[in-house]
Amino acid sequence: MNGLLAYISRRLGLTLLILLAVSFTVYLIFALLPYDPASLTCGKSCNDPGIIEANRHRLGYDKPFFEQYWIFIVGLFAGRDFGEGAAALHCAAPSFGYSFQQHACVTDLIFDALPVTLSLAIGSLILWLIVGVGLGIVAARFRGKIWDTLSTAFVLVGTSLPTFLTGLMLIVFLVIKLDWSPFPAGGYTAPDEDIVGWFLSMVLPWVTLAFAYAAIYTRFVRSQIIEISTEDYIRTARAKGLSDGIILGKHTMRAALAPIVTMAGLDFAGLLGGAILTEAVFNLPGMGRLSLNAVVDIDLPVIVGTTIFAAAIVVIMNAILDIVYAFIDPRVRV
Amino acid sequence: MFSKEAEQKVTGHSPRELAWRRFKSNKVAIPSLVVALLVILAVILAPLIYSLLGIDPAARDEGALDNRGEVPGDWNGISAKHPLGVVPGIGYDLLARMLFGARVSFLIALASTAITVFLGLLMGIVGGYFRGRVDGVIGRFTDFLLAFPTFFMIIALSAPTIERMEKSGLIQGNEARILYLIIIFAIFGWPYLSRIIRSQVISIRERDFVLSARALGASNFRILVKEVLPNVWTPVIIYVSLSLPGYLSAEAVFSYLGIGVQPPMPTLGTIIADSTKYMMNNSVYFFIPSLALILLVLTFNLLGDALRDALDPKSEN
Amino acid sequence: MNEPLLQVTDLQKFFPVAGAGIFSRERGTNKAVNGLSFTLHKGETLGLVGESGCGKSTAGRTVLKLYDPTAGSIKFEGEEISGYSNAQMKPLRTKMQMIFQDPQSSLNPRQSVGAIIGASYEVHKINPEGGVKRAVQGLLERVGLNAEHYDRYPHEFSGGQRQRIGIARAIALNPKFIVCDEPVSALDVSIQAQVVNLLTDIRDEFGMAYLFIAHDLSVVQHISDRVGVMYLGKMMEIAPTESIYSTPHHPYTKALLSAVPIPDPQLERKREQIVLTGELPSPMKPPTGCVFSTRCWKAQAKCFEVEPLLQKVGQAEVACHFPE
Amino acid sequence: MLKGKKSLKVALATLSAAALAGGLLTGCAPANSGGTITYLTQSEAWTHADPQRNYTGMHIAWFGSYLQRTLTAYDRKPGAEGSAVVPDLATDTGKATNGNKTWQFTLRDGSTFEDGSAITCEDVKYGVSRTFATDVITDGPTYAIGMLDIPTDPATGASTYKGPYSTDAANDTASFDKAITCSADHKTITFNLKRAVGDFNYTVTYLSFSPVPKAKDTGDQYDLAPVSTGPYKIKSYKTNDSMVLVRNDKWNKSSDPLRADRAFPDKVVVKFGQAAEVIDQILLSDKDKTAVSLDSLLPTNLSAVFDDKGEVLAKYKGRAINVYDPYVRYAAVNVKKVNCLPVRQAIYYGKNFQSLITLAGGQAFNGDPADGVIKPLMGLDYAKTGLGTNDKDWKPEGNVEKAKALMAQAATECPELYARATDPKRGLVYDIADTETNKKASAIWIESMTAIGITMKFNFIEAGKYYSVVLDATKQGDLSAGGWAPDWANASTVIPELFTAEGGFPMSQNWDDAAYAEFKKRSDANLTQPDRVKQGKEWAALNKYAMDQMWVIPGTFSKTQEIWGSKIGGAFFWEPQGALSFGDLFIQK
Repeated sequence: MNGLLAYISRRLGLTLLILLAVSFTVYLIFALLPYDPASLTCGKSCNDPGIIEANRHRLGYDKPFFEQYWIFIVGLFAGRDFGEGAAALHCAAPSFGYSFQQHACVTDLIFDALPVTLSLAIGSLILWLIVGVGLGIVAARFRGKIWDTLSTAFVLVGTSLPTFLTGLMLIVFLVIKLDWSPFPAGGYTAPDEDIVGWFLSMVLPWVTLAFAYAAIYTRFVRSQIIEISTEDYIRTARAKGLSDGIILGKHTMRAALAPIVTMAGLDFAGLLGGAILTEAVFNLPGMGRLSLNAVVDIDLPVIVGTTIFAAAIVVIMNAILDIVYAFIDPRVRV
Repeated sequence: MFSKEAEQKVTGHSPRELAWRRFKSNKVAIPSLVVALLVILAVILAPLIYSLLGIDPAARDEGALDNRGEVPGDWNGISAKHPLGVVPGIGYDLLARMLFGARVSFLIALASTAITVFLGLLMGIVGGYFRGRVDGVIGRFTDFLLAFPTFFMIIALSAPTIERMEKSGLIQGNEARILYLIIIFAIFGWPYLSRIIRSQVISIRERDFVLSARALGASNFRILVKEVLPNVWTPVIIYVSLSLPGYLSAEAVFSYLGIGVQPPMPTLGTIIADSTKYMMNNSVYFFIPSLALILLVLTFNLLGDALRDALDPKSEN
Repeated sequence: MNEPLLQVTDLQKFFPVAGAGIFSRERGTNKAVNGLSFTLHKGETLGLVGESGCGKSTAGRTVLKLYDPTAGSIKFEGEEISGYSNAQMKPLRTKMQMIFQDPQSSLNPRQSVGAIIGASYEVHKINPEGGVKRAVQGLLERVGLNAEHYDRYPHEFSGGQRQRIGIARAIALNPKFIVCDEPVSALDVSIQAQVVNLLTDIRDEFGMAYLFIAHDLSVVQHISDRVGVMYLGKMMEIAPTESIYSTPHHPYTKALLSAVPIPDPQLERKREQIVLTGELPSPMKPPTGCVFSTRCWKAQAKCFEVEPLLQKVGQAEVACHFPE
Repeated sequence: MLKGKKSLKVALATLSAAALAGGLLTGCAPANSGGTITYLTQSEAWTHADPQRNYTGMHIAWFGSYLQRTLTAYDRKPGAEGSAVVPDLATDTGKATNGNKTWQFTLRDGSTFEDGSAITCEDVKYGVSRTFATDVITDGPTYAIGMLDIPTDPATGASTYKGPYSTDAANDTASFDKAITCSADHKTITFNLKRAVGDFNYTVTYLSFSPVPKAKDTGDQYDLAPVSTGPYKIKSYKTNDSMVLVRNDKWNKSSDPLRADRAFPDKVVVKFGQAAEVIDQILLSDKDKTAVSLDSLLPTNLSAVFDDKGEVLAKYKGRAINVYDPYVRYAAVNVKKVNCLPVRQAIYYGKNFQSLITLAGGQAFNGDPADGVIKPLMGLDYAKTGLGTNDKDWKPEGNVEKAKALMAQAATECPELYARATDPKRGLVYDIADTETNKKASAIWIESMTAIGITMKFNFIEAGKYYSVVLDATKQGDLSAGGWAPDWANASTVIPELFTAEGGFPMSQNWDDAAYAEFKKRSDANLTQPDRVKQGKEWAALNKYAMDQMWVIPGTFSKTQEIWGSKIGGAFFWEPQGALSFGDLFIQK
């Protein structure tokens, strides 16, 4: 158990280090851009030097780069005040900054957008896992048969179709042209407002996103199963006369589970940073739209905040997966 | 004494020949190879095709449009003069535009793949072979790169980076935009390949034939080139055949979002982005470029799968 | 006997056991070889026996300098090579070679047989009489293969044939010393004898010295002049072959011998079987005192505290406080 | 694409196809009440919701209909009648004294904010004061600054009053208090102007003259949650998502005759960030029968709705229109950079108008070739300039020979600019909003400019940011696409706005041009010209003057197309705002 604890603490230490490196790099990259962050804070045609300088001071852009970064990091843990005295704007921890363009703490913007992206990511994750793993198993079991061919066809169309085309065609041909589906042509309904409306508004985005991912998973699961079935212990099990079904369920799938879970975990984490195309096509106000619009408006605090947030989720998910495997498989710890 | 060795059948085929045999026996392999080669040939020989068919990607045939910029009839003006019809609104020949666009798209995809493979191989081999501190640094660096939300970073960095490139005075306009896409695709692409190569190299490194070469007094360089490298070509070839269509559709996606090459130069992506506006009232124009992209990606994906099956005997058991 | 070809003294090879990541520190050392000494004479075959994981393969690779020794001395033809760099080792490589356990893994699947064996000449820029191809074909014939196999690839051969290719590669430069690292343990029993015979023939023909590593005492019996028994990185007993089989002095040697099947069923039934209890201790944390003490049925207090050194007992050298 | 708002009380009806829905309007019974109207738009949010920051006609029409009341307003009627000014918060359309330099308005009884508190003169005055805080209240019209009798700093030309947020001790609040005065009963507001403005009651139709309760003002953030004075109030407003309006229960119907019997729907929803194709398809297929598009139809979808002549097809009768909007579109030339008349003329003659208009859907939809920046609908102020169809050298497909000759002339007259314009590595930069149609248009521009030896490069700017870039003199390219509509039916809101250094839309940056001094003198003089006919003639002459200098490359007198769902009733084109009459829309039973 000691070894495990040591491993976990080492893994967490490493995670923190990568997080620090990523956040620093993001901060640096956007500090190096040829934009004056302060002059971007006051509306679209702002050119009053007074307000620019005031905002520069409030956002701390007048401080040396390293100090700005340090203040940002401290703000993540302790919250942050922008400006002084009564005019100060306060963002509670974890503070990712303040957007003057949107008049809001970046953290609040992220927490507004996150439920939408979570809805999208969880739903499509379930969908693509069911379809992808299912088809993968079918394709592997019936190799060379018609089922394999059909699932291969599905996989290839799925991987060949850009998401924006899938989404657009679903909306235009299914929702609008056929006019028989109960799904809206876009937009998000909060589940606490109208759970049925939420479900209906999410179905097409789920399908769109899951289509692309399910294809990748079908392919992956199929090759995993085929590879594992050539391992000696599976052959032994077969030699012992165990039925194919039992071998698949008890041995093959168990061995294939770890890589599939890893892949799903990382894909899921990646999605929480925003599925830009799907969110754009279906008009979902999630993380992807938040960050994309921030880029369009050059809303630097939001760009920096969402990028670091998205990277953090990926890094943390990586660490979680590693630690979970360390529990399951002691060899990982060495 | 009687031994099994006496029974050993004499075949006499190199692994390459065996792979080619397996490849040929795959039903879709040859057709997809043929289509892929034809496409590549068409892209390379585009100027020849223009003159053969009498089409020109820069010429606009406004006679093919009505006075509101639309193509009369249901078939987007497909005729002997315009084999795939015309681009509505502006009157370009669609086939010529698509060939020209495919040239640019392929340039981006091929160059990105080449740089990705170069970096991925180099980093993967160096990390996997020398291990230790070098491997640690490369490994942490890939972790670090993979943590970034790639898609978003490509969008966020495009405008300022291209601006910088143009200000440097070395490269302008679409050349700068193409270079940006190539570089940024490669930067975020190599860590994936490098990981595959590294794990491959680590397992090869532990194989006795490497030890044997060392026992023979072979230098590290010789071992890398003669013993290690030939054994990582399989994942590399598979990666290339899959990343090429990946980058082709990535180009389309970023063009759809307005990042990338600007008119009058077309790419497959910009043509598709334009054609989505005609989804309803000129579906022929909408479907042709999209289908072309899907077919292209499909072909290379099939080819990649066939190569994988052929090169990796295990998957064929 | 004649002058020593290889003299190994107090050889140590430790592997750091590290975790992943930049925060990792070396959290332990695998003491694979921990104070090993032996001498090998020209033309002599020393069998090296022990359970798997006792460090015998590591020892073999370390004396060839495929691993850098942690400590100790390796003298080859009187030359101290333990501190040599790869470049310094290169000329010596023509004199020392290795045959591997797994003929599948020891041949590069992407190279033809000709390229695999011919590499020896290429690396050392040696141009044999009649050219490389002729020489390689000669070697193929010498190891019982066909000259026409020159252009074939490893996957086209059976395990035994592949091991013959490995042998051809090892003897290409006519070395004085070959480490045979369990060369037959991966082969079918029917083929094992053929390969051992081939190795014996070649040794006799070219006058090579072998360090013949095996986990099975029965294999080394026929080919070895002397046999050394290793346990947890240390030599337990080293003695001429007949002596070790007839009068083993170390309890561990006895235990190993008792596991060797005897062809006579009657004898087999009567013989006392020594079954070692307990797990093989981790080489990361070897027991104090005598390393075998934790599994020795004769162990006394002293064994747990003082490490026994190799001492002469009859014809043998034995590391035991209470040799038989 | 366009800044500036417009009103035309003249002659519009003759050219406009807008009278179509008029019949539905007059007898609108409360029976049409109820339901939800859904507006769809590509924008991620309103440009502004703060009344003092709204400037474009569509926004004024929308917010003015539902949320904000002004002292006076345009009558909500189809055709020319819609351009008449009627009282709104005020009891009449204002009393002018002191030779049109003093204007007085009296507030109606019973008008309240959404919290039920009465609207006072001080609230209107406070609202106007916010206009002066140009550091916070950006993007809005600044007529109050230009017209109110408040001193300006002779050095900078800026007003000495800096708005209500300024903490500067020198802030000239006293002058502002003198410029706008309130009566003791808080009912009557008096504006003291620095020069005579005969149509000041048109000026106050702007939302920038609407009341803001000082206690509720949150400065910059007021843009997110403005207080309503109209029949609806904001229930929720979220960028990238939606705005929801519900009925304002404190709204006093009797105090608001303009909106009294027209507040039909129970709920108004705006859905932001819809893909343009999706919006069009929803409306074309009538998927959402109670939806209205806030954006124009994509050119690619026009043929589904209109025939070749621009008439609505039977299928869409009554739910789509194709009309002249108040805008003139052009390419503003940055005269500072392109300081050579022959080059500007060469661009004008070389431009392939025919292909550009075809690309945009054809003349029936995109409009007619323009000969200046004043539309013929302006009547008094319009006269032919001799450009476009009246120019014998002008050809719709471009006159390459003429343009080449002009370029040859430029080679000797201004070799430096000529060298840059013809250098394939440098060339001229054209700023334009980043849309698919504009991208295609750029190819046509490049093609026609290449034919006359000019290298043209395009700077595609994200549509939402377009004007903030090109109005920044340091960022503007050599040419910039622009469009302008008169703020009311007087070219005093066109010529000086576009072509003088003080103007609100000075994209031509032409004040270093040799011809500028005389132009400026005549323009300034004409602003105070009391004779409207003489004034109109002079504006027309100045229009021609500017065109002779080619300070803009004329484009089109443009048209617009709107579409709405089949269950929407009451729709007509509200000419002065160039938008649908949002406040009159109802759900048909």
